[in-house]
Amino acid sequence: MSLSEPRTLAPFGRRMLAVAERRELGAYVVLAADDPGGPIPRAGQFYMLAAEREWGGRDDGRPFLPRAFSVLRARAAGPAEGAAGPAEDAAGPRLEFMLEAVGPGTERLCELRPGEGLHVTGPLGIGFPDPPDARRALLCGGGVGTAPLAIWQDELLAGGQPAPALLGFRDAAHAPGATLLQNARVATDDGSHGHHGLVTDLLDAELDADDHVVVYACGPPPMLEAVRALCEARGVPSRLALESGMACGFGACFGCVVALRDGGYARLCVDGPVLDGALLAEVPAP
Amino acid sequence: MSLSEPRTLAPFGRRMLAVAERRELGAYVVLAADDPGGPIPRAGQFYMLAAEREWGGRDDGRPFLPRAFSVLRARAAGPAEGAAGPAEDAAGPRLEFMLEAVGPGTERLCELRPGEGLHVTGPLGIGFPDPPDARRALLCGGGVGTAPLAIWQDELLAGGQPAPALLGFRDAAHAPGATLLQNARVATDDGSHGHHGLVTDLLDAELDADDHVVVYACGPPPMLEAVRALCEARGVPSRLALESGMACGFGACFGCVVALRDGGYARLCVDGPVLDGALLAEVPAP
Amino acid sequence: MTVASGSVAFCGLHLAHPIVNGSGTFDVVAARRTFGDAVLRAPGIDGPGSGFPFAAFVSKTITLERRDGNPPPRLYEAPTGLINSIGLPNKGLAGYLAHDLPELARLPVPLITNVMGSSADELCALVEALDARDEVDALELNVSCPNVDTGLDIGADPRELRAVLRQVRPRTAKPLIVKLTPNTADVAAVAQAAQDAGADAVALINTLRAYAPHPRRPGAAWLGNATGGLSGPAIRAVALAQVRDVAARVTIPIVGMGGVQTGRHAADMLEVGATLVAVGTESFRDPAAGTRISRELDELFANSGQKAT
Amino acid sequence: MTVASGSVAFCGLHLAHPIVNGSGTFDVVAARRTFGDAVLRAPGIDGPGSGFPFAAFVSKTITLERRDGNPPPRLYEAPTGLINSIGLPNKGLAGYLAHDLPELARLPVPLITNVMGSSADELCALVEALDARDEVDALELNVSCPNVDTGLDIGADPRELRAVLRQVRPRTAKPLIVKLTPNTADVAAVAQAAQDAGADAVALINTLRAYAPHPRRPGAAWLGNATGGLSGPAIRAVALAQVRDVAARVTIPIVGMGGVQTGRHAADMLEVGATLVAVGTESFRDPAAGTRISRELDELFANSGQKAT
Ligand SMILES: Cc1cc2nc3c(=O)[nH]c(=O)nc-3n(C[C@H](O)[C@H](O)[C@H](O)COP(=O)(O)OP(=O)(O)OC[C@H]3O[C@@H](n4cnc5c(N)ncnc54)[C@H](O)[C@@H]3O)c2cc1C
Ligand SMILES: Cc1cc2nc3c(=O)[nH]c(=O)nc-3n(C[C@H](O)[C@H](O)[C@H](O)COP(=O)(O)OP(=O)(O)OC[C@H]3O[C@@H](n4cnc5c(N)ncnc54)[C@H](O)[C@@H]3O)c2cc1C
Ligand SMILES: Cc1cc2nc3c(=O)[nH]c(=O)nc-3n(C[C@H](O)[C@H](O)[C@H](O)COP(=O)(O)O)c2cc1C
Ligand SMILES: Cc1cc2nc3c(=O)[nH]c(=O)nc-3n(C[C@H](O)[C@H](O)[C@H](O)COP(=O)(O)O)c2cc1C
Ligand code: FES
Ligand code: FES
Repeated sequence: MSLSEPRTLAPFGRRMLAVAERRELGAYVVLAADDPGGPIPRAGQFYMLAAEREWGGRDDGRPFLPRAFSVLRARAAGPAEGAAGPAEDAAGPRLEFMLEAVGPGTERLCELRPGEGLHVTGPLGIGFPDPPDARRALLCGGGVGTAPLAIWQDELLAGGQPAPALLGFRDAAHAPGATLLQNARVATDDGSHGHHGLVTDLLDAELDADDHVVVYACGPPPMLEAVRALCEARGVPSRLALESGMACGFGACFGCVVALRDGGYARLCVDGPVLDGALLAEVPAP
Repeated sequence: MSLSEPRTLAPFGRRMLAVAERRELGAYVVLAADDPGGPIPRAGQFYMLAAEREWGGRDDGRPFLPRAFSVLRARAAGPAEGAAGPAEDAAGPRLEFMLEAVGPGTERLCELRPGEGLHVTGPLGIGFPDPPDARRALLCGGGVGTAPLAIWQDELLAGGQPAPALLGFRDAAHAPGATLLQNARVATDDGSHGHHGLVTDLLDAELDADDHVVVYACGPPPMLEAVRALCEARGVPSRLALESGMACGFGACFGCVVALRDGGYARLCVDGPVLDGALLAEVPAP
Repeated sequence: MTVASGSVAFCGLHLAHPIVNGSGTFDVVAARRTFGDAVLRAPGIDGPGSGFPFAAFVSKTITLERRDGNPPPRLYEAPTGLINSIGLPNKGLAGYLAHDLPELARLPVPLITNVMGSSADELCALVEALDARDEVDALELNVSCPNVDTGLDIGADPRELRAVLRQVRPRTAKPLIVKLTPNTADVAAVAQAAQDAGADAVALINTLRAYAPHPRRPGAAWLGNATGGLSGPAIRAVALAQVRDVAARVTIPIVGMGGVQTGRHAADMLEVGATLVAVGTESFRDPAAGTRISRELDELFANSGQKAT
Repeated sequence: MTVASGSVAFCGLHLAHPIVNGSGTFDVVAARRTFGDAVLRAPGIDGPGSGFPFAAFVSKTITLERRDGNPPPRLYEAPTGLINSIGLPNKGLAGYLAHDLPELARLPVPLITNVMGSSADELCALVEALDARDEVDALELNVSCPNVDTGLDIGADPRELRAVLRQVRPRTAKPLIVKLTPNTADVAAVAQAAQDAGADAVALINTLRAYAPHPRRPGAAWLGNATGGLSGPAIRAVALAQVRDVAARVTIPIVGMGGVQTGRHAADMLEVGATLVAVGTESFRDPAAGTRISRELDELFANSGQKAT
């Protein structure tokens, strides 16, 4: 266990939280839950979530396993708010997640209403490491990949580091996801909002202007692969928050692996989800 | 297929209805759904019901199979109400069911709200036959066994036959079930309502007064067995609406059998659920 | 692998679509009592979606002697599945010939009669008697049964099955389907033995051996017969693996089944190598499931056809 | 059958309760990276429900040589179950001894090391090396593997297993558990062979062979390795039947597993004849499931005890 890993340890076992808030953001749902006594996660870490009730019984009896979600934000909140001392730790954070309904698990979670029970395990995995070599952070994301970049931008800005963001979305219905970050430049596939085209077009231009950066990226695999390849071609370091199908989220099942450039596999849930792009020969297509 | 069987044929396949009404009756739930174009069931017939959504995903992933429910009432209703001619058939009946939540299937059905989808197959099985030998009908039921007796009393009364009813319930929370019938005499296990004791005490007294009757009974197995034995001892014919675990409700699975006095088994869903008590050596305990 | 929709040739029979029933999961006589004659009519004659739901009808298992079946309870609801211990109740060969066959002859689709015997002799007697009947279009041998002569499950061991089939096969010229048991180490080897011994097709999977604890009495069995067989969605992935293994080994057609609930599931079964797909437990949830599934399958092929062109 | 709660004697080991993990479903090193040292502490030391969730730890399967495992995707969600094709990734015997064993030695519970080999020689080498290590309290042989010498699955056939065990058994005085494969015709016969050849216990069931179709590409397999193994609630009834069959045949203790999610399920497993109950897939849904299940089991026994008096 490296001490310098951006990883907050999780309480052992899953715990039950109550949904505190649900709001829609274009096509996305933002779900918030207070985590009394829970630790403050690092940007890029994730939680395994499952609804307390009706987790199962949809198409093919699914969902059965919990689902992985990057933390979107974790703010001090709850009863102890405003109390003296280390209030955040005493009260625990209000956790926020950004969801897109793509299957039985996310559909069920997107239906949750305030007060309903949410099983939570986390924070899990390793988050975004600090920029190396005094490089400037450049955030690049797409779709629900926006979530980990939002909390990371908060942290960078709080640390006095600029953190411009480039975000890609499918269309105008999804573009409101960009409001989760400050000063994001947006690209949409259909041109309905911002640049008409891929977010990597924006990244390419940005790197032309200044390539003493480290790119923090999260998004759909084809986007991540484009970012990885672009960064590699330009000798720019990249830190990619990857996704894969997960059963456990804590290294137990060996299911969430991604192939490494030098052979073998890494478990994204314990060795990631954030990986140095240089470790990969490619970001695998889903 | 005997023409004299009290059986209405079912449309082939399951159909989707919408819940029209849900009301609570003490500890019971009465669910109503309009069945456009559906046939008028006979008293004692049943339907297989399943919720359109969230059928599954509770304890052990259940429910999976549909559940059997006696029809409580089937009244002409819906858009064509008041229209000339055979309005009932054209519009189809409003079906009512009386439910008690005892497990995952009934719990889910009891949660249904107006407008939600209900899968329905039926009417199924053979209902109550007319009284033999000019005998007087005497209805005897308990718990959700009240349901088929309610529609049967309607029919008997409409045919000018008296149909006194004796009903047993656990306690005062369940006793409101008695309001589904006219002039029912009630017994409760805890004495909170009506006679303190078993409904068969009432039946015994009733048979003392006049035993030129046929007893129509439906209720929990121990009650049905007591009724069967009492009637047998007194030489009174009984018609028992039995229950058993069912998978299909239309004779396909051979799962719902009850042992016959003369050997072999009868499938309750096609040869019952109403059986002549004389066919049984006993009503099996659940 | 490309699979085709529409009418299907199977062992010389011409079926309107690839969906049949699993043995023991649809009773034509009881369905007629419940739903009337509509259920016996040719598909589509009374309008779209009407009529008999399967392209062929597979009878429940018939034995030489009459059987009452197992004591109840016979059913247990498992996670996304059903455990049954029905115990093959049937009127026996004589009863079947006298009472069921005349009713079944009215079906608008071919009739496949499923039989089981506990020895080669018993099976020969059953097969010969049914071979003599024109109403029967094909025979299916349920070999999930111990051989009283050897003590081994006939369908669990390739040698055992080959030996039995060598005797039974010559007794009929009708298509002979062997319904395999999934409770075996190497189902493909058993299927290969069936093919070697002259089977025209294999059908799989039958139910997985399963136990249901009593929900209220700790330590007691729920089913009257203690153990039973698991069917339904819970076993679908196991069925797909076994059909796939068998398809890689034999050239005779396969009737694939186990947990099929939708056209997509049926397509999956065809794609791993089945020629026909049987629907069992899903018919309990929806009596006309066969009709729905064959329609969904058509729609899938229509859509993929459009995509391909 | 009456079953007792509280501490359990198993092959000479004294366990605090009957709940252990299924091999390959809990990684102590990764859990410590995720949850910190709390996970390694003795149960209850940091308060009720705290600490290591199992009464003994079963390692994932170790092979002689290092294995990377199968190409992804390795997971597929089935109806109330999970299909995995992990492919037994592990550092190999040398890596296990050098890197994992020191970490595992810190566990507050006995350590059972699970090994697999594709020949009797390989198994002998593994068993001898582990026999020499004090940190290892017992050995578990995963016999769901083809024998390269004979081509037969070691665990699928009683003769095959007996022959292999006769060679392996003498190499260690530590308790030897044989983890059986469920993909066989007569698991009780295989268990009997294990007992005859000197096994101290048997563990079952391993996953059921299963296939997962690709959700978007018709005809393609989803899993990188095409087929995998089904675990979770979907297989619980099959597991109960097999444990019950084995318990009727052997006298050595049984580690029962397959779809256990609650104390009630664990009690069912004990009631059909298991001495220990292993939890696998449920730990993925709740990392501390073992703790919860053993607590629920305690409560069940407490309640039934009260009822009985
Ligand atoms: C570290 C991490 C962080 C993530 N963060 C976010 C986030 O912040 N917001 C967000 O919305 N999502 C996030 N995701 C993705 C999210 O976990 C998935 O969208 C979710 O698991 C999908 O579940 P589902 O049941 O809705 O869809 P599924 O039906 O599970 O479909 C999702 C994908 O899984 C595959 N699939 C389909 N059927 C099966 C099956 N039966 N078994 C296995 N795979 C199947 C297909 O590729 C499909 O496209 C994250 C994932 C990871 C690993
Ligand atoms: C012809 C007929 C008419 C009926 N009419 C009515 C009616 O009008 N109103 C009404 O409320 N009910 C009626 N019932 C009963 C109703 O069908 C059952 O209460 C319902 O099926 C229970 O389902 P559940 O999921 O709620 O409970 P379950 O959990 O299925 O429990 C019901 C009973 O089934 C058994 N059981 C428990 N677990 C299992 C399992 N895994 N598999 C199989 N069996 C199990 C137990 O004996 C338990 O007590 C009728 C039944 C029949 C056959
Ligand atoms: C209630 C029931 C009865 C069955 N009876 C028979 C039978 O008599 N003969 C037979 O070969 N298979 C029988 N089967 C097995 C089915 O034909 C089929 O192989 C199995 O159920 C798997 O398909 P499914 O998951 O679609 O149900 C029966 C299955 C069930 C559920
Ligand atoms: C992801 C995964 C990995 C597994 N790895 C192993 C293994 O390495 N060795 C082994 O003997 N069993 C392995 N198993 C089987 C389990 O130990 C257990 O026998 C099986 O999963 C049934 O239990 P369950 O339903 O509680 O998961 C694995 C199971 C899963 C789900
Ligand atoms: S999700 Fe199980 S090891 Fe990563
Ligand atoms: S419920 Fe299936 S035969 Fe009666």
